[in-house]
Amino acid sequence: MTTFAGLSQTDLYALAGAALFVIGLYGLITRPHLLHKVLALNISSGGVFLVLVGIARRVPGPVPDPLPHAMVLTGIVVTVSSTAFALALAKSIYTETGHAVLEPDDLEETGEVSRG
Amino acid sequence: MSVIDVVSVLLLVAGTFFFLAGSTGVLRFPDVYTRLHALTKADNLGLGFFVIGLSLRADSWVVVVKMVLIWALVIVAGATAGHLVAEAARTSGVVPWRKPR
Amino acid sequence: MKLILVGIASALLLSIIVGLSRVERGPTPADRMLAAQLFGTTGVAILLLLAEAMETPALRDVALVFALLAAMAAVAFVKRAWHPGPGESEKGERP
Amino acid sequence: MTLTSWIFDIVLVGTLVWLAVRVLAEVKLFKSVVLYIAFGLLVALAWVRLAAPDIALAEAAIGAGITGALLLDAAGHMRGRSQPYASASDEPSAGGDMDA
Repeated sequence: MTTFAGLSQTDLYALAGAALFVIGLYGLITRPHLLHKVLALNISSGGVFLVLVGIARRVPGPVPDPLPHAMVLTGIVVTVSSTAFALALAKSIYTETGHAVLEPDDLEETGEVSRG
Repeated sequence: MSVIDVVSVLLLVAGTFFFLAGSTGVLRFPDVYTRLHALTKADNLGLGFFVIGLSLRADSWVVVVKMVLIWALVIVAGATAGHLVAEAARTSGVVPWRKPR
Repeated sequence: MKLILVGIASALLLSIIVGLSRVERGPTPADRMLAAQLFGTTGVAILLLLAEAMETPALRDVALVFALLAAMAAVAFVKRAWHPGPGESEKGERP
Repeated sequence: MTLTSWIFDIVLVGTLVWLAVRVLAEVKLFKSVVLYIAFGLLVALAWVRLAAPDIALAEAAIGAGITGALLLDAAGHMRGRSQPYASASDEPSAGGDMDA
Protein backbone atom coordinates (compact mmCIF):
# COMPACT_ATOMS: atom_id res chain seq x y z
CA MET A 1 0.00 0.00 0.00
CA THR A 2 1.50 3.26 -1.06
CA THR A 3 1.25 6.39 1.00
CA PHE A 4 1.17 9.97 -0.15
CA ALA A 5 1.94 12.70 2.39
CA GLY A 6 1.27 10.27 5.24
CA LEU A 7 -2.12 9.35 3.81
CA SER A 8 -2.86 5.92 2.39
CA GLN A 9 -5.43 5.14 -0.28
CA THR A 10 -7.67 3.62 2.38
CA ASP A 11 -7.52 6.79 4.48
CA LEU A 12 -8.53 8.85 1.45
CA TYR A 13 -11.67 6.80 0.89
CA ALA A 14 -12.51 6.69 4.61
CA LEU A 15 -12.21 10.47 4.84
CA ALA A 16 -14.47 10.82 1.82
CA GLY A 17 -16.93 8.47 3.53
CA ALA A 18 -16.99 10.67 6.61
CA ALA A 19 -17.56 13.73 4.42
CA LEU A 20 -20.40 11.99 2.57
CA PHE A 21 -22.02 11.02 5.87
CA VAL A 22 -21.91 14.62 7.10
CA ILE A 23 -23.26 15.99 3.80
CA GLY A 24 -26.08 13.44 3.82
CA LEU A 25 -26.99 14.19 7.43
CA TYR A 26 -27.06 17.93 6.76
CA GLY A 27 -29.24 17.39 3.71
CA LEU A 28 -31.57 15.09 5.65
CA ILE A 29 -32.14 17.81 8.22
CA THR A 30 -32.36 20.88 6.00
CA ARG A 31 -34.07 19.76 2.78
CA PRO A 32 -37.84 19.93 3.13
CA HIS A 33 -38.87 17.68 0.23
CA LEU A 34 -39.38 14.00 1.05
CA LEU A 35 -37.57 12.73 -2.05
CA HIS A 36 -34.56 14.81 -1.11
CA LYS A 37 -34.66 13.32 2.37
CA VAL A 38 -34.58 9.82 0.87
CA LEU A 39 -31.66 10.80 -1.35
CA ALA A 40 -29.82 12.26 1.64
CA LEU A 41 -30.34 9.06 3.61
CA ASN A 42 -28.91 7.05 0.72
CA ILE A 43 -25.89 9.31 0.44
CA SER A 44 -25.07 9.12 4.14
CA SER A 45 -25.43 5.33 4.09
CA GLY A 46 -22.94 5.28 1.21
CA GLY A 47 -20.57 7.26 3.40
CA VAL A 48 -20.89 4.72 6.21
CA PHE A 49 -20.17 1.89 3.77
CA LEU A 50 -17.05 3.67 2.51
CA VAL A 51 -15.75 4.00 6.08
CA LEU A 52 -16.47 0.32 6.78
CA VAL A 53 -14.70 -0.94 3.66
CA GLY A 54 -11.80 1.38 4.52
CA ILE A 55 -11.59 -0.31 7.93
CA ALA A 56 -11.57 -3.70 6.20
CA ARG A 57 -8.38 -2.77 4.31
CA ARG A 58 -6.42 -2.01 7.50
CA VAL A 59 -5.51 -5.64 8.32
CA PRO A 60 -2.01 -6.64 7.17
CA GLY A 61 -1.81 -8.73 4.03
CA PRO A 62 -3.36 -8.47 0.59
CA VAL A 63 -6.77 -9.93 1.50
CA PRO A 64 -9.11 -7.50 3.29
CA ASP A 65 -11.08 -8.42 6.39
CA PRO A 66 -14.27 -10.22 5.24
CA LEU A 67 -16.44 -9.25 8.21
CA PRO A 68 -16.98 -5.55 7.30
CA HIS A 69 -17.58 -6.66 3.71
CA ALA A 70 -20.40 -8.92 4.85
CA MET A 71 -21.85 -6.10 6.95
CA VAL A 72 -21.68 -3.71 3.99
CA LEU A 73 -23.39 -6.24 1.70
CA THR A 74 -26.20 -6.65 4.21
CA GLY A 75 -26.37 -2.88 4.63
CA ILE A 76 -26.76 -2.29 0.89
CA VAL A 77 -29.71 -4.66 0.76
CA VAL A 78 -31.31 -3.09 3.83
CA THR A 79 -30.81 0.40 2.37
CA VAL A 80 -32.55 -0.57 -0.87
CA SER A 81 -35.48 -2.10 1.01
CA SER A 82 -35.93 0.89 3.30
CA THR A 83 -35.62 3.23 0.30
CA ALA A 84 -38.40 1.37 -1.48
CA PHE A 85 -40.60 1.55 1.62
CA ALA A 86 -39.89 5.26 2.17
CA LEU A 87 -40.65 6.03 -1.47
CA ALA A 88 -43.93 4.15 -1.28
CA LEU A 89 -44.85 6.16 1.82
CA ALA A 90 -43.87 9.42 0.13
CA LYS A 91 -45.95 8.55 -2.92
CA SER A 92 -49.02 7.87 -0.84
CA ILE A 93 -48.46 11.07 1.12
CA TYR A 94 -48.36 12.90 -2.22
CA THR A 95 -51.53 11.19 -3.39
CA GLU A 96 -53.34 12.01 -0.16
CA THR A 97 -52.28 15.60 0.42
CA GLY A 98 -51.19 16.81 -3.02
CA HIS A 99 -47.69 17.74 -1.98
CA ALA A 100 -44.67 15.95 -0.65
CA VAL A 101 -43.00 18.72 1.30
CA LEU A 102 -42.78 18.58 5.05
CA GLU A 103 -44.18 21.92 6.16
CA PRO A 104 -44.34 23.32 9.68
CA ASP A 105 -48.14 23.31 9.40
CA ASP A 106 -48.15 19.55 9.03
CA LEU A 107 -46.37 19.20 12.33
CA GLU A 108 -48.66 21.73 13.97
CA GLU A 109 -51.77 19.84 12.95
CA THR A 110 -50.62 16.70 14.65
CA GLY A 111 -49.78 18.57 17.81
CA GLU A 112 -46.06 17.84 17.67
CA VAL A 113 -45.03 21.48 17.60
CA SER A 114 -46.64 24.26 19.59
CA ARG A 115 -45.63 27.77 18.64
CA GLY A 116 -45.30 30.18 21.53
CA MET B 1 7.37 -3.71 -24.43
CA SER B 2 6.70 -6.21 -27.13
CA VAL B 3 4.98 -5.57 -30.43
CA ILE B 4 1.66 -6.85 -29.06
CA ASP B 5 1.84 -4.34 -26.23
CA VAL B 6 2.44 -1.44 -28.62
CA VAL B 7 -0.48 -2.45 -30.85
CA SER B 8 -2.69 -2.89 -27.81
CA VAL B 9 -1.84 0.55 -26.47
CA LEU B 10 -2.47 2.09 -29.89
CA LEU B 11 -5.92 0.49 -30.00
CA LEU B 12 -6.66 1.68 -26.48
CA VAL B 13 -5.67 5.23 -27.38
CA ALA B 14 -7.94 5.06 -30.44
CA GLY B 15 -10.79 3.91 -28.21
CA THR B 16 -10.14 6.78 -25.80
CA PHE B 17 -10.29 9.18 -28.74
CA PHE B 18 -13.74 7.90 -29.70
CA PHE B 19 -14.96 8.12 -26.11
CA LEU B 20 -13.79 11.71 -25.86
CA ALA B 21 -15.43 12.42 -29.23
CA GLY B 22 -18.70 10.98 -27.89
CA SER B 23 -18.54 13.14 -24.78
CA THR B 24 -17.81 16.20 -26.88
CA GLY B 25 -20.77 15.37 -29.11
CA VAL B 26 -23.10 15.03 -26.12
CA LEU B 27 -21.91 18.42 -24.93
CA ARG B 28 -21.88 20.31 -28.21
CA PHE B 29 -24.72 18.97 -30.38
CA PRO B 30 -27.87 21.08 -30.50
CA ASP B 31 -30.80 18.74 -29.70
CA VAL B 32 -31.75 15.36 -28.23
CA TYR B 33 -31.66 13.38 -31.46
CA THR B 34 -28.19 14.44 -32.53
CA ARG B 35 -26.89 13.86 -28.98
CA LEU B 36 -28.30 10.33 -29.02
CA HIS B 37 -26.51 9.80 -32.32
CA ALA B 38 -23.16 10.86 -30.83
CA LEU B 39 -23.73 8.81 -27.71
CA THR B 40 -24.77 5.48 -29.18
CA LYS B 41 -22.39 5.44 -32.14
CA ALA B 42 -19.10 6.92 -30.99
CA ASP B 43 -19.10 5.30 -27.57
CA ASN B 44 -19.91 1.82 -28.83
CA LEU B 45 -17.15 2.09 -31.42
CA GLY B 46 -14.72 3.21 -28.72
CA LEU B 47 -15.73 0.26 -26.54
CA GLY B 48 -15.09 -2.03 -29.52
CA PHE B 49 -11.54 -0.69 -29.80
CA PHE B 50 -11.07 -1.28 -26.07
CA VAL B 51 -12.31 -4.87 -26.36
CA ILE B 52 -9.95 -5.61 -29.27
CA GLY B 53 -7.01 -3.94 -27.55
CA LEU B 54 -7.56 -5.77 -24.28
CA SER B 55 -8.18 -9.08 -26.07
CA LEU B 56 -4.63 -8.93 -27.46
CA ARG B 57 -3.38 -9.03 -23.85
CA ALA B 58 -5.86 -11.62 -22.57
CA ASP B 59 -4.72 -14.93 -21.12
CA SER B 60 -7.39 -17.29 -22.39
CA TRP B 61 -10.22 -17.44 -24.91
CA VAL B 62 -12.79 -17.35 -22.15
CA VAL B 63 -11.86 -13.78 -21.31
CA VAL B 64 -12.05 -12.74 -24.97
CA VAL B 65 -15.49 -14.32 -25.42
CA LYS B 66 -16.74 -12.65 -22.26
CA MET B 67 -15.55 -9.21 -23.34
CA VAL B 68 -17.08 -9.63 -26.81
CA LEU B 69 -20.37 -10.63 -25.16
CA ILE B 70 -20.24 -7.53 -22.95
CA TRP B 71 -19.70 -5.43 -26.07
CA ALA B 72 -22.65 -7.08 -27.81
CA LEU B 73 -24.87 -6.46 -24.77
CA VAL B 74 -23.83 -2.80 -24.65
CA ILE B 75 -24.62 -2.38 -28.35
CA VAL B 76 -28.06 -4.00 -28.07
CA ALA B 77 -28.92 -2.12 -24.87
CA GLY B 78 -27.70 1.17 -26.31
CA ALA B 79 -29.74 0.76 -29.47
CA THR B 80 -32.87 -0.12 -27.50
CA ALA B 81 -32.45 2.72 -25.03
CA GLY B 82 -31.71 5.20 -27.82
CA HIS B 83 -34.84 4.18 -29.70
CA LEU B 84 -36.99 4.45 -26.57
CA VAL B 85 -35.67 7.86 -25.59
CA ALA B 86 -35.93 9.23 -29.13
CA GLU B 87 -39.50 8.01 -29.52
CA ALA B 88 -40.50 9.45 -26.14
CA ALA B 89 -38.94 12.77 -27.14
CA ARG B 90 -40.79 12.77 -30.46
CA THR B 91 -44.10 11.89 -28.78
CA SER B 92 -43.75 14.67 -26.24
CA GLY B 93 -43.15 17.20 -28.97
CA VAL B 94 -39.43 17.94 -29.06
CA VAL B 95 -38.87 19.52 -32.47
CA PRO B 96 -35.73 18.35 -34.30
CA TRP B 97 -33.11 21.04 -34.77
CA ARG B 98 -32.67 22.60 -38.17
CA LYS B 99 -29.75 24.65 -39.35
CA PRO B 100 -30.74 28.31 -39.10
CA ARG B 101 -30.55 29.96 -42.48
CA MET C 1 2.01 -1.10 -18.81
CA LYS C 2 -0.25 -0.88 -15.76
CA LEU C 3 0.60 2.80 -15.61
CA ILE C 4 -0.73 3.29 -19.13
CA LEU C 5 -3.92 1.35 -18.37
CA VAL C 6 -4.69 3.36 -15.22
CA GLY C 7 -3.81 6.57 -17.07
CA ILE C 8 -6.35 5.76 -19.79
CA ALA C 9 -8.90 4.94 -17.09
CA SER C 10 -8.26 8.37 -15.55
CA ALA C 11 -8.86 9.98 -18.95
CA LEU C 12 -12.20 8.17 -19.18
CA LEU C 13 -13.09 9.34 -15.66
CA LEU C 14 -12.38 12.91 -16.77
CA SER C 15 -14.66 12.32 -19.75
CA ILE C 16 -17.45 11.31 -17.32
CA ILE C 17 -16.89 14.49 -15.31
CA VAL C 18 -17.08 16.58 -18.47
CA GLY C 19 -20.30 14.78 -19.38
CA LEU C 20 -21.80 15.80 -16.03
CA SER C 21 -22.23 19.32 -17.34
CA ARG C 22 -24.85 17.97 -19.76
CA VAL C 23 -26.84 16.87 -16.73
CA GLU C 24 -26.49 20.40 -15.38
CA ARG C 25 -27.79 22.19 -18.46
CA GLY C 26 -29.94 19.83 -20.51
CA PRO C 27 -33.11 21.59 -21.49
CA THR C 28 -35.31 18.48 -21.48
CA PRO C 29 -35.26 15.50 -19.08
CA ALA C 30 -34.21 13.29 -22.01
CA ASP C 31 -30.93 15.18 -22.22
CA ARG C 32 -30.15 14.49 -18.59
CA MET C 33 -31.04 10.80 -18.92
CA LEU C 34 -28.85 10.55 -22.00
CA ALA C 35 -25.87 11.72 -19.98
CA ALA C 36 -26.56 8.87 -17.53
CA GLN C 37 -26.39 6.50 -20.50
CA LEU C 38 -23.01 7.97 -21.37
CA PHE C 39 -21.80 7.18 -17.85
CA GLY C 40 -22.94 3.57 -18.23
CA THR C 41 -20.93 2.94 -21.39
CA THR C 42 -17.87 4.76 -20.08
CA GLY C 43 -18.13 2.87 -16.78
CA VAL C 44 -18.04 -0.43 -18.67
CA ALA C 45 -14.85 0.67 -20.42
CA ILE C 46 -13.24 1.79 -17.14
CA LEU C 47 -14.12 -1.53 -15.49
CA LEU C 48 -12.63 -3.57 -18.35
CA LEU C 49 -9.43 -1.51 -18.11
CA LEU C 50 -9.22 -1.89 -14.33
CA ALA C 51 -9.88 -5.65 -14.59
CA GLU C 52 -6.72 -5.87 -16.70
CA ALA C 53 -4.69 -3.41 -14.62
CA MET C 54 -5.60 -4.73 -11.17
CA GLU C 55 -5.64 -8.40 -12.31
CA THR C 56 -9.13 -8.96 -10.90
CA PRO C 57 -11.19 -10.97 -13.41
CA ALA C 58 -14.36 -10.52 -11.32
CA LEU C 59 -14.55 -6.91 -12.50
CA ARG C 60 -15.69 -8.11 -15.94
CA ASP C 61 -18.86 -9.41 -14.28
CA VAL C 62 -19.37 -5.99 -12.72
CA ALA C 63 -18.98 -4.52 -16.22
CA LEU C 64 -21.73 -6.86 -17.44
CA VAL C 65 -24.07 -5.61 -14.69
CA PHE C 66 -23.21 -1.99 -15.58
CA ALA C 67 -24.23 -2.62 -19.18
CA LEU C 68 -27.56 -4.02 -18.02
CA LEU C 69 -28.17 -1.19 -15.57
CA ALA C 70 -28.04 1.60 -18.14
CA ALA C 71 -30.77 -0.05 -20.20
CA MET C 72 -32.92 -0.56 -17.09
CA ALA C 73 -32.63 3.09 -16.10
CA ALA C 74 -33.62 4.17 -19.61
CA VAL C 75 -36.70 1.94 -19.63
CA ALA C 76 -37.75 3.15 -16.16
CA PHE C 77 -37.28 6.73 -17.33
CA VAL C 78 -39.36 6.37 -20.49
CA LYS C 79 -42.15 4.34 -18.92
CA ARG C 80 -42.52 6.02 -15.54
CA ALA C 81 -40.71 9.31 -15.20
CA TRP C 82 -41.25 11.36 -18.33
CA HIS C 83 -44.77 12.60 -18.87
CA PRO C 84 -45.45 15.21 -21.52
CA GLY C 85 -45.89 18.69 -20.14
CA PRO C 86 -49.24 20.46 -19.81
CA GLY C 87 -48.91 22.40 -23.06
CA GLU C 88 -47.70 19.49 -25.13
CA SER C 89 -49.37 16.50 -26.69
CA GLU C 90 -51.06 14.37 -24.06
CA LYS C 91 -50.13 10.93 -25.29
CA GLY C 92 -48.08 9.67 -22.37
CA GLU C 93 -49.40 6.88 -20.22
CA ARG C 94 -50.43 8.20 -16.83
CA PRO C 95 -51.46 5.43 -14.45
CA MET D 1 1.52 2.86 -11.01
CA THR D 2 1.46 4.86 -7.83
CA LEU D 3 1.13 8.38 -9.17
CA THR D 4 -1.53 7.56 -11.76
CA SER D 5 -3.52 5.53 -9.22
CA TRP D 6 -3.36 8.48 -6.86
CA ILE D 7 -4.63 10.78 -9.57
CA PHE D 8 -7.47 8.35 -10.31
CA ASP D 9 -8.39 8.01 -6.63
CA ILE D 10 -8.29 11.72 -5.89
CA VAL D 11 -10.37 12.58 -8.95
CA LEU D 12 -12.89 9.86 -8.05
CA VAL D 13 -13.20 10.94 -4.42
CA GLY D 14 -13.46 14.62 -5.28
CA THR D 15 -16.18 13.91 -7.83
CA LEU D 16 -18.06 11.80 -5.28
CA VAL D 17 -18.15 14.57 -2.68
CA TRP D 18 -19.00 17.24 -5.26
CA LEU D 19 -21.82 15.09 -6.66
CA ALA D 20 -23.25 14.52 -3.17
CA VAL D 21 -23.40 18.28 -2.60
CA ARG D 22 -24.96 18.82 -6.03
CA VAL D 23 -27.62 16.13 -5.47
CA LEU D 24 -28.79 17.77 -2.26
CA ALA D 25 -28.46 21.38 -3.41
CA GLU D 26 -30.47 20.86 -6.59
CA VAL D 27 -34.02 22.19 -6.64
CA LYS D 28 -35.37 20.21 -9.60
CA LEU D 29 -36.36 16.72 -8.50
CA PHE D 30 -35.56 14.93 -11.73
CA LYS D 31 -32.11 16.49 -11.96
CA SER D 32 -31.37 15.35 -8.42
CA VAL D 33 -32.35 11.80 -9.27
CA VAL D 34 -30.17 11.65 -12.39
CA LEU D 35 -27.24 13.09 -10.44
CA TYR D 36 -27.83 10.41 -7.80
CA ILE D 37 -27.70 7.68 -10.46
CA ALA D 38 -24.32 9.04 -11.58
CA PHE D 39 -23.27 9.08 -7.92
CA GLY D 40 -24.19 5.40 -7.58
CA LEU D 41 -22.11 4.46 -10.61
CA LEU D 42 -19.09 6.29 -9.20
CA VAL D 43 -19.55 4.64 -5.79
CA ALA D 44 -19.39 1.27 -7.57
CA LEU D 45 -16.06 2.39 -9.09
CA ALA D 46 -14.88 3.29 -5.58
CA TRP D 47 -15.62 -0.27 -4.37
CA VAL D 48 -13.56 -1.55 -7.29
CA ARG D 49 -10.62 0.61 -6.22
CA LEU D 50 -10.95 -0.67 -2.66
CA ALA D 51 -10.50 -4.30 -3.86
CA ALA D 52 -14.08 -5.31 -3.07
CA PRO D 53 -15.55 -6.59 -6.36
CA ASP D 54 -18.35 -8.44 -4.54
CA ILE D 55 -19.65 -5.20 -3.04
CA ALA D 56 -19.21 -3.50 -6.41
CA LEU D 57 -21.43 -6.15 -8.00
CA ALA D 58 -24.14 -5.75 -5.34
CA GLU D 59 -23.97 -1.96 -5.45
CA ALA D 60 -24.17 -1.83 -9.26
CA ALA D 61 -27.09 -4.27 -9.41
CA ILE D 62 -29.31 -3.14 -6.56
CA GLY D 63 -27.69 -0.01 -5.18
CA ALA D 64 -27.60 1.98 -8.38
CA GLY D 65 -29.94 -0.01 -10.63
CA ILE D 66 -33.02 -0.76 -8.57
CA THR D 67 -32.73 2.39 -6.44
CA GLY D 68 -32.40 4.45 -9.61
CA ALA D 69 -35.50 2.89 -11.13
CA LEU D 70 -37.49 3.39 -7.91
CA LEU D 71 -36.40 7.01 -7.62
CA LEU D 72 -37.27 7.71 -11.26
CA ASP D 73 -40.70 6.24 -10.63
CA ALA D 74 -41.24 8.40 -7.55
CA ALA D 75 -39.94 11.53 -9.27
CA GLY D 76 -42.36 10.94 -12.14
CA HIS D 77 -45.19 10.48 -9.66
CA MET D 78 -44.56 13.75 -7.84
CA ARG D 79 -43.09 15.98 -10.48
CA GLY D 80 -42.08 19.55 -10.19
CA ARG D 81 -39.72 21.41 -7.97
CA SER D 82 -39.03 20.94 -4.33
CA GLN D 83 -39.94 24.35 -3.06
CA PRO D 84 -39.41 24.77 0.62
CA TYR D 85 -42.66 25.62 2.39
CA ALA D 86 -44.75 26.18 -0.71
CA SER D 87 -47.74 24.43 -2.14
CA ALA D 88 -47.21 21.82 -4.79
CA SER D 89 -47.67 24.07 -7.77
CA ASP D 90 -45.18 24.04 -10.61
CA GLU D 91 -44.25 27.69 -10.47
CA PRO D 92 -40.71 28.17 -11.65
CA SER D 93 -39.29 30.12 -8.75
CA ALA D 94 -35.95 28.94 -7.52
CA GLY D 95 -36.24 28.33 -3.82
CA GLY D 96 -33.08 26.55 -2.81
CA ASP D 97 -32.04 27.27 0.72
CA MET D 98 -28.65 25.64 0.45
CA ASP D 99 -26.05 27.52 -1.57
CA ALA D 100 -23.32 25.24 -2.83
